[in-house]
Amino acid sequence: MKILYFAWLRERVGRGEEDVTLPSDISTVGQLVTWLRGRSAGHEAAFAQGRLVRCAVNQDFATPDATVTDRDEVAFFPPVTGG
Amino acid sequence: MKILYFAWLRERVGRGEEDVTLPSDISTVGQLVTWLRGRSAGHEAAFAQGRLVRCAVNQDFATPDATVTDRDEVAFFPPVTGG
Amino acid sequence: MARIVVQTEDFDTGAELARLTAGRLDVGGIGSFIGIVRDTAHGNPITAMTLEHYPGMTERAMTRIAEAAEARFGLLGCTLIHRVGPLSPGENIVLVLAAAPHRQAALDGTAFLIDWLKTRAPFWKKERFADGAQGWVDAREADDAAAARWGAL
Amino acid sequence: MARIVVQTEDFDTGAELARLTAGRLDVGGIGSFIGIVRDTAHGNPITAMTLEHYPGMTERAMTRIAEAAEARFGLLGCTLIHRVGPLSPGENIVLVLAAAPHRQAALDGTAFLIDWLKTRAPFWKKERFADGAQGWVDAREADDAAAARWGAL
Repeated sequence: MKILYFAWLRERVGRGEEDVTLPSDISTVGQLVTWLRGRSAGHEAAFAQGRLVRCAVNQDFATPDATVTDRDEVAFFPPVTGG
Repeated sequence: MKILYFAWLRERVGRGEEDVTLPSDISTVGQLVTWLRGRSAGHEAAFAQGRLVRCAVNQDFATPDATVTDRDEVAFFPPVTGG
Repeated sequence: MARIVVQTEDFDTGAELARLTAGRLDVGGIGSFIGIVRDTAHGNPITAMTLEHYPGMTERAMTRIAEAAEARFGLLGCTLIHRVGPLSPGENIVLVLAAAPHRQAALDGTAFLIDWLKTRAPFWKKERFADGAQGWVDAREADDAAAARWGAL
Repeated sequence: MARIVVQTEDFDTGAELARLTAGRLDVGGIGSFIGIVRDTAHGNPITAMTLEHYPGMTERAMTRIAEAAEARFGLLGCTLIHRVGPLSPGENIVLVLAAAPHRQAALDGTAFLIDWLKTRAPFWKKERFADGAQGWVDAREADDAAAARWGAL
């Protein structure tokens, strides 16, 4: 699975992109976040303010209950501030 | 007094501007209109649709009860359609 | 400091934008409206339009509208350019620009300016149709209603 | 037929207006919004801004917003250009153009486009302050409220 991070999530994780192999017991965005938080102190810091983390699955906004598979592109980022 | 006409009022009166000497018993826009209507068939045609005639005294919108004097510039025109 | 212009020639929107923001860094948003001559009116083909106005009162009314918009929405500047004389379909009629620190004031200022311009500035349009007929454009009640939602000018 | 562009270089509003109306005579009004980098944020001087985005999703989100606006307001066309990368105060950030037969649709379409662009398109702004500090711009609840008044996208 391809994971992308943007803005301050990217800075806290320390990278903009990583490829992970999804454990078989993970099937939702919420479960994925819990699992990612354990990967490093940076990941933990990135996801600590859960209220400010947004997710997209295959480039569409997704909620914590959205399903994910190993073939998905999943991105995490703060609320958008363009325009 | 300088009287100006615009758009179809101008076309019906047959001129865009005229100088008139105000009779002493005329002191409001409404009285002026009644008096102007008697000046020609064109004037009568111009003011016949009273609901569609707007007035400005010295370049500010004015209502029929507004006072006028011989020194004023008074304009009559249809509802505006710019923009 | 509103820029108010009545002219027969076309305007250059890019140049007007540059002029509005020249030398200042406090503008966060510019709202704009451009009115253009369409080639039909109520389904009838139009070949030309002529705009008549009341010189003197026009600039006076436009200045009053601009000052009201600047005060009400805290605009940093605005531009109102209205063309007069003969125009063809596809040609620009009017340009409204409203500069503000933030977007909502810029957008609201733009709507306010064009709504009042359409109902309080002494311009009149005459259309020439493809069959040779000519007619003065009727004022639309919808325009009065649009302006009225801003209260009195 | 929306024109959607994400680019580092500046845009030419005059050229974009010409492009939007090229070859057509059914446009009666164009609404526009231009967003510009201000030199302060919450009273603190800013020396630079950097815009990051999510390539792919950005264009996808912008296309969806544009299609929603065209359908809802009967737009004849619209243009969304958003810059990314480093920007200085006074530089353009975003251009929204909405063309319609009449003014209200053009103005409403413009507001709809910028409101949703600000809340649904994956761009993030980082500001550098005069004292050297840097920080990501916080999303504003007012922006969510502005978009929400249009209902769901």
